[in-house]
Amino acid sequence: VTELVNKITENCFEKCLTSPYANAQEGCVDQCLAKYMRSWNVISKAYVARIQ
Amino acid sequence: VTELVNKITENCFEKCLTSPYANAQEGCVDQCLAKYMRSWNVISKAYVARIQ
Amino acid sequence: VTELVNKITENCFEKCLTSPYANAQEGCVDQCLAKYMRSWNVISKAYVARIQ
Amino acid sequence: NSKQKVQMSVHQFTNMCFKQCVPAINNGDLSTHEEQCLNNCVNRFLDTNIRIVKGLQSLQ
Amino acid sequence: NSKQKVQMSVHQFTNMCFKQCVPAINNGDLSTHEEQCLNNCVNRFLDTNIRIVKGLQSLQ
Amino acid sequence: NSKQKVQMSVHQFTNMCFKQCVPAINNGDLSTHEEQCLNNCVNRFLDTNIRIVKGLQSLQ
Repeated sequence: VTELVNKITENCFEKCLTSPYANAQEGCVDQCLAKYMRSWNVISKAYVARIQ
Repeated sequence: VTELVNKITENCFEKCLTSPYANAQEGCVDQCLAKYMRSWNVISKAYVARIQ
Repeated sequence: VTELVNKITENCFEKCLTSPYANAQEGCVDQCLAKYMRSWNVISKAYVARIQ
Repeated sequence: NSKQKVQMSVHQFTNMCFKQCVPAINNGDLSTHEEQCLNNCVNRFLDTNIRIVKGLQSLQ
Repeated sequence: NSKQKVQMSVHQFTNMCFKQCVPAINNGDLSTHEEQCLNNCVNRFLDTNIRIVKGLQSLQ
Repeated sequence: NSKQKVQMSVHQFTNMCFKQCVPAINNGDLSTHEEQCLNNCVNRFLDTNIRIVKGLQSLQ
């Protein structure tokens, strides 16, 4: 689960925050987390269907 | 050789395919593979010449 | 220290040199190294202050 | 083991395809277009991987 | 050990924040703006990390 | 061993220089310009590496 936390943090930091990083953008981070988890499920299903 | 396969796949996926990924672009992938192997040889020669 | 050398080399190569890489840009590389070391110190202080 | 390998691949593909298929965060849902793109992305990546492996084999 | 973990994190953050906060090399010093950006960058990254961890916990 | 280290470096340099020196795929050959760029890329990267190492040594 550490791997998942790291990848979500990096992706959502990159999508939600930009230089000079003055504000935390918590709403965007929450939505990004929800989108990432949904994406993880879509990819997981597609990959498992493919390799079976 | 796994390392090589992974790096070629990532590079050629990035060069040949773009979002929303509707088509496979097999011709581009084949040319990209050929270009990558040639590049590997050029880099290998240049690096070996340099460190000798 | 290998990790540090690698990351500085990658970052300063990326900031100072561009395709087709005709010239070495030694002045830029020296300034980039100085900037990177200063950045490392700023980040280090900020991170240590944060986790204490 | 094999279950862990599958998980690592899913992490790698999600990381890569999320960057490309979800350009902006405006809500927590996936649009139909984004979901289709994610599906295509993983399938096209696997197609590319297979084609590279076959191509390398034919060179030997 | 723990000191090594901190060093690896500092390496990772410097690598990431330097790319974003130091767009051009025109001298060896950091401007006030660049230094502020580096400070914000590491703090906002840690904020994001905490928020993701909490969000994942609340999903379980 | 040492042969494996050289191979890993060649993998790393090819990955990096291919991205920068081969912008578009229009056929399977390398143009003279692309080949020159690949040669320059690995040599300039090694120059940069040496300069960084020397610079860090002089700081100590």
